Amino acid sequence: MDIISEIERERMNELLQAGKRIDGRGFDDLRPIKIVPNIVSKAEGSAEAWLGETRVITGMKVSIGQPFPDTPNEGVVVTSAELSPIGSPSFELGPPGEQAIELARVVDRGIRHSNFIQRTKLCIAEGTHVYLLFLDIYILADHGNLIDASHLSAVATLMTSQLPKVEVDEEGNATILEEFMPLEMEAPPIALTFAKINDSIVVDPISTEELVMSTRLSITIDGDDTICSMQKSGSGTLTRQEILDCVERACQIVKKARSVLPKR
Amino acid sequence: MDIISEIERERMNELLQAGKRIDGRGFDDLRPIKIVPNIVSKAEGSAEAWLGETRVITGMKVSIGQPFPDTPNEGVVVTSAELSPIGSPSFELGPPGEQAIELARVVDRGIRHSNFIQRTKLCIAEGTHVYLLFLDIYILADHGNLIDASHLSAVATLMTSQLPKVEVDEEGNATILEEFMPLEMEAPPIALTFAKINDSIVVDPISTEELVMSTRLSITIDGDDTICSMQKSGSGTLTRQEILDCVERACQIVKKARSVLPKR
Amino acid sequence: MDIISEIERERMNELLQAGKRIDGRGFDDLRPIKIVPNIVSKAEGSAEAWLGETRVITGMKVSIGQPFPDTPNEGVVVTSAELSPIGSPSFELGPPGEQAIELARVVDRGIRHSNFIQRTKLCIAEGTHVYLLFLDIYILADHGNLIDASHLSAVATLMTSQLPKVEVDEEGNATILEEFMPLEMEAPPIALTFAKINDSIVVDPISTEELVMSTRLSITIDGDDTICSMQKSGSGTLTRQEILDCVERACQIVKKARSVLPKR
Amino acid sequence: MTDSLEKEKLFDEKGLRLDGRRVDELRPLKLEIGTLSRADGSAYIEHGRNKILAAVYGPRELHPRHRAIADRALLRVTYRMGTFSVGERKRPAPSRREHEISMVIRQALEPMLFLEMYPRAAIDVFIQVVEADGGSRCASTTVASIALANAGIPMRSIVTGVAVGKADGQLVVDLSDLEDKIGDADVPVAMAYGRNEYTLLQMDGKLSKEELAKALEMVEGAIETIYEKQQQVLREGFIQIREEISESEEPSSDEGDVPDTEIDETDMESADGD
Amino acid sequence: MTDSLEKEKLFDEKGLRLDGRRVDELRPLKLEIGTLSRADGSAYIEHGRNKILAAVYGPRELHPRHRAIADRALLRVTYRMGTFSVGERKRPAPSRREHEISMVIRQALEPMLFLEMYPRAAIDVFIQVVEADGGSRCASTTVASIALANAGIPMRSIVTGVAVGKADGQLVVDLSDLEDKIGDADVPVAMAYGRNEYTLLQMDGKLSKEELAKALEMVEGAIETIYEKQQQVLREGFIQIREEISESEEPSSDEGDVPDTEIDETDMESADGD
Amino acid sequence: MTDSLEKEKLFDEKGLRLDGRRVDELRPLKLEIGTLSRADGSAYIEHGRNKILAAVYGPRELHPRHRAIADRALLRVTYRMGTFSVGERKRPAPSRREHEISMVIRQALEPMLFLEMYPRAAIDVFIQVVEADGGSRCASTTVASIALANAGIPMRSIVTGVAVGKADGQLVVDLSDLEDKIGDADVPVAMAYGRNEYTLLQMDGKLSKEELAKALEMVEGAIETIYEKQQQVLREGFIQIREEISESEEPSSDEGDVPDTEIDETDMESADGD
Repeated sequence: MDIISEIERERMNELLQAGKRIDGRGFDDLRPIKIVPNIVSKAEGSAEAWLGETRVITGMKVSIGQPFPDTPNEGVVVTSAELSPIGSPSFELGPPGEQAIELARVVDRGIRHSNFIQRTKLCIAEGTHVYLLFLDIYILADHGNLIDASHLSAVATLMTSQLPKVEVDEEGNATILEEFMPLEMEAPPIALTFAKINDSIVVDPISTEELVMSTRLSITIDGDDTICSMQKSGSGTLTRQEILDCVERACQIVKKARSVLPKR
Repeated sequence: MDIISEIERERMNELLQAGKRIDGRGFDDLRPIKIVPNIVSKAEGSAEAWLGETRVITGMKVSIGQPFPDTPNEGVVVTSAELSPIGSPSFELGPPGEQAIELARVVDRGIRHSNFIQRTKLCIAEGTHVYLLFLDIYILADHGNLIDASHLSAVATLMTSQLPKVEVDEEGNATILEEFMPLEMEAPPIALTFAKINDSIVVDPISTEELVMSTRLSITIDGDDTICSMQKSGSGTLTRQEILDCVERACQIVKKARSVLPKR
Repeated sequence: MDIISEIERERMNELLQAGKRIDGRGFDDLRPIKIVPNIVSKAEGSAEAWLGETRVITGMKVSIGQPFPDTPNEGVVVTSAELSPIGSPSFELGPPGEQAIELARVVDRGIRHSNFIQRTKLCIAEGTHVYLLFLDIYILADHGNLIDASHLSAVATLMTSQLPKVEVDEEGNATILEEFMPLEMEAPPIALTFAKINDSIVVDPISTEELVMSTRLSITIDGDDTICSMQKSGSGTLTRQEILDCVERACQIVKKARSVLPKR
Repeated sequence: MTDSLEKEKLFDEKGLRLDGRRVDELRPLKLEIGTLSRADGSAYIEHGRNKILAAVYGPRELHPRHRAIADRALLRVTYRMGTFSVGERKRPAPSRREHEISMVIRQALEPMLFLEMYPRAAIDVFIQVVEADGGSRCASTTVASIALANAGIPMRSIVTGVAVGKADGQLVVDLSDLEDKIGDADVPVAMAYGRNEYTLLQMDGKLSKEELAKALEMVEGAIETIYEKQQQVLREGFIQIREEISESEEPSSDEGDVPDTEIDETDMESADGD
Repeated sequence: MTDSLEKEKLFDEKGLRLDGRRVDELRPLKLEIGTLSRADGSAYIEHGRNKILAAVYGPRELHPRHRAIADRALLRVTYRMGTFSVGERKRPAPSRREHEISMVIRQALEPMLFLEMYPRAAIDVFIQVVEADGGSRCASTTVASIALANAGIPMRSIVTGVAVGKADGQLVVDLSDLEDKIGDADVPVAMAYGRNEYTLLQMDGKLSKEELAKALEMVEGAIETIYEKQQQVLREGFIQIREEISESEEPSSDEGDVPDTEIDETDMESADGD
Repeated sequence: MTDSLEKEKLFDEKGLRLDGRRVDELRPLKLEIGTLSRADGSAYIEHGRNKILAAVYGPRELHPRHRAIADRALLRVTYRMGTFSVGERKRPAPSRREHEISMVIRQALEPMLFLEMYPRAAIDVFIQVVEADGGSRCASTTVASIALANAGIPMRSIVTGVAVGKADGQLVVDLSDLEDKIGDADVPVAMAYGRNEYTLLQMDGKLSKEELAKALEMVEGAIETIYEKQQQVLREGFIQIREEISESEEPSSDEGDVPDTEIDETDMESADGD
């Protein structure tokens, strides 16, 4: 488990009261973002994302399957996250724990409720054949704010992915062809996570800030600047004003973030 | 774990030797039975059963599936029991333990070997489509004798359940209709559990009695007054005479119990 | 856990330096082999193998299934090993551990890469119906060298097994007939395991030798005297010369071993 | 929030919702405490068709010991859906969704507990959904909070949950199953009402920031209504218990009894917020 | 006991069962002790087509320690069926049926053990079904009991299991697979024969109380026969061990040796019942 | 090594392999140390299309404690393939193959470690395959070995892995995916090169003993080449670290820093073999 000394904690608080952060950033500054797409040639899509020193790889595998009975004309996207000791000494082997489950679900919902990927575009033959996309997120280095970094790498993976074309014959047999096509998509959603430390709220917290924050609020802003997902976590509280302030700030910050994403 | 003091144990023994029980009942008296059917509108059947303060909910979900190869014209009933901390501080989370497995299997066998439900009546199309009934038992309060209370709630669930009608077309595709029909059934079996405490044997033990009993004998009496299932448990022993006495007493007690069950 | 005293260890070393083993065998002597085939009438094949006091039972069950997509005309052989406390106080209940996994995989590979069973002979209808053979190995007594004993019992099981004949009709439905036929096969492979204790290398180690060996080398020799599988294990090392010496010795020892196997 | 279903109408010609409610109207709500006779504290909620039980144990010794925290209690929350609580049978093993909801409910309750009062102890909350309807995580938070009070666990404030959202273009509180399923947005919320603090906030769907501002304003009215019901049932439970005590000369010896007497006025005041 | 199969005839024209037995006749039975060379005690049974091994360890230190019981030993029984012991391959993971049978066998053996002699210890019984036939839980109890004796564990009495039941309208002892499957009732039983105590009793099917009374009378005859075989094999094993000891000047040092010498006459007498 | 595929040609008309290599030529190889910023030591390898990360922690306290060994450290190696590292998505739960490969890699590294220097401690090696190609267990051994060096763990020698085999009737080193799949034999090997000791040796396929002798001779040439690359990257890493230290007046306080300074010249010498 990571810990922080009382002295460091006090120093951080003093800095925050003076409007400064321990790593010199302003309250609304993101760490540098770097995206490296197509790193795994055996995956149908993959991307490495760096958010400062935090580093995440996502890979996507595609298969063909049946849709859920209540959404016969929609494909399925399954997102999971692996927090193995590769990424931090505090991660443990074994089935996904609470943190990995939340991480995957927040990324999944931020993408699902945006206009980014229409799941109806993942339908091959209504009721019988749809694309199943498996987005698997691996944390390579946790220096804080896994949600935003994972979201970035998942979005970049989808943006640079190639689906195999599929033919379904009259008898309902599907053949996966050697041809590929890109996924149809709109402008991607961006996730921005705020950390509340005492009364200060900063975006994109690093590990040291996460150790002292009471509450975290992740907001996903869609390509059309609406909100498409939120998640408060941590054992602190937020006032209505704090929530609305974060949303307002997120709408501003997102503009900068959007400029660094890969173009199709 | 529940425990009992030495003094309480002695008091109970004295009472038993005088033909009395700690809660004032006679050796062959059941606690009051209360059945509340149809408590879960999303289930195809459900019932809450009270046996004294012991309280159990059973719900039934129905699906359509293939029969087992060796019984092509029989539906399938799958019974399971959940002993979560909701029902007692001594229950633990996790996959079903020995007690939950035994409970589900005793209830299952008592129903299976009775004339109550003919599994052939759960066949839709021989060899291909049968009803699968999932009976799931949840213990809400364990004040002793979970077997009989669970059996009551499972039987009451089946008696008040509604199966969706199903149509199978020529190509073997099943359609679940919006129409419902009750299950065909005979008079229900009743489970009666006896506890042997020293040389006394009492029916329907409460928790305090279970703590001191050496042996438990559960007997399921079918609607035609034959025996359709028995289960001895606990680390004590029974003589042949004790077994036959319990059966005899069960045949008497069952008459009273039967009068409180819901009518179709 | 089995342990060995310092005195016993020294005595063994002195003996080895004098070219002798603790149980009187020469370095290249196998313990007596005994095979009892067809011990389980409900299995399609079974055999008990004794290697000295080490005792292993293998049973085979057969079912019909689909081939893997990349090998549409090959049947499937699945090998697993159960190391339960029946066979040794050091075995524990639970899912297969590292030792059981390695044991099953070494036996599996030794058979798979030999000419013994052509998996194409296990094909019933290309792409749709093949035989699935489940070889399950149970250790009844571990007195050392489980690999060779397990290999023997697996090979003997296959040699004495009977496959049910299967008919596939035009619509692709398979019917398992009451007729049986033996498996087609070539001369069986033999596994020989060497243990390195200090600088001595002996074949077919007993438990006491396994406790002090630094390295184990298992070599499977096919019916045509080629090598078809090797596995070094243990936390010691081998030189190139040691490896080639073991292979040379294995090619000699295998001749004796082959004479004790059951004939078809 | 699915893009494949044709949008059904969610309002009638009079502008009322399909179940006859106005946009800011709650579904029927029933609360009860002391429902589960073997737990240290318990409660039951019916909210719409949600039927949810909560049991509380503790503060008590924590097993396994190595998970104990030196300077405070460990709060554990387990949310489980009955296999028959939903349309298709749910598998008995907990799903990833149940794990996540357990976590958000824990974090919704935790800020209002004085965990530092019970170092190395455990407080366990078990939530069993008997029947599920829209907003089950909010209703679970509401019921868990009064089960904690029923167990005599001191709190800064009761926590109250309800959802707000958007359906057919209009903001609505307390979404029904259908409004949740084919609506435009769902915002589950829980608050320590008297303290104006949000302890649970999630959102799925699509809202502008102006809509979100209005939605939060609306939801606080609904929270107030539920909060008052919570207070009332706890007050009544408290009076009832005092009567039971004065009626009986000696406490019952049945091991199944709920130690309701541990709730004293101090706890109830603190439950009013400070 | 299934209602879908047409009732096949289970008796021939002479009134004998399909395998030629009379109604009160046992299937062929073979018992052996000391079968498994690595266990503290072991035994093997062939009863009909049942082929079952039992291994016993202990009394020994119990892991994990927190399960230890202050005033007696913990008896653990594990019943496992080989994957190839039945018609269709059984999955390797233990089924609910195997868990339940483990429990009833444990409770069948437990009353006859002096567990209070070994506080905090464990006695472990592992039962491996190599081939299964009707009545495998009874045969397992029979073989486990002599494996315990072979391990030198003192007992009040040997325990003996066999089934009784009803097939084609007639009461029969020691049901075959087919009689179990399409018969009318199956009553697996285990007894401490000399003490007239039942330690295992289950029943599935349909019997009147009069039939049950008669069935139990019948089964005790079968129990006696098997009990005598158990006694005999233990006696022979005991003699054989004594001979082995006098033959060899010093005990073997192989760690695989069974400590059979721990069975002394006292244990054997107590196994006769008291 | 499968018998169902028609043998494709694995050599072109010039006698070169399909990827243009000679029989004794390695695929492109790239090594890097200190790749993973949160681990005590780490490294990255690209070997053919293999892309593999290794992280090392320790020597550190071992949990659970009861697994600690009184007189030496416990080495634990975990080999995991990414779900997207292969053609068909791999399930996230570790397969039997991954368990076995974890074991053989552990046994390949263990002989070169001074585990007796750290009684009761743990040294943990985590290997993550990002993309898999032929010979991934060998490449994993190669990268894990330099990750151990990067963590400052003293070693008798660096360990180097590569496969040799037979394809289309010819012996070849460093098999590609296709040569592994449809070739005649695959012999994964790892060596402590300077010490002439094999620490990993497996073989699947068909070889005569003469072919095996020749294959081992060939593989040692390939091992030497890779070994020199390993030495080079560690030397360069070492120089780079020294420069970093002299540049900065005080060490960084970021908890993510790799304690590279623990690698001193002694360790590097011991890594040369003795």
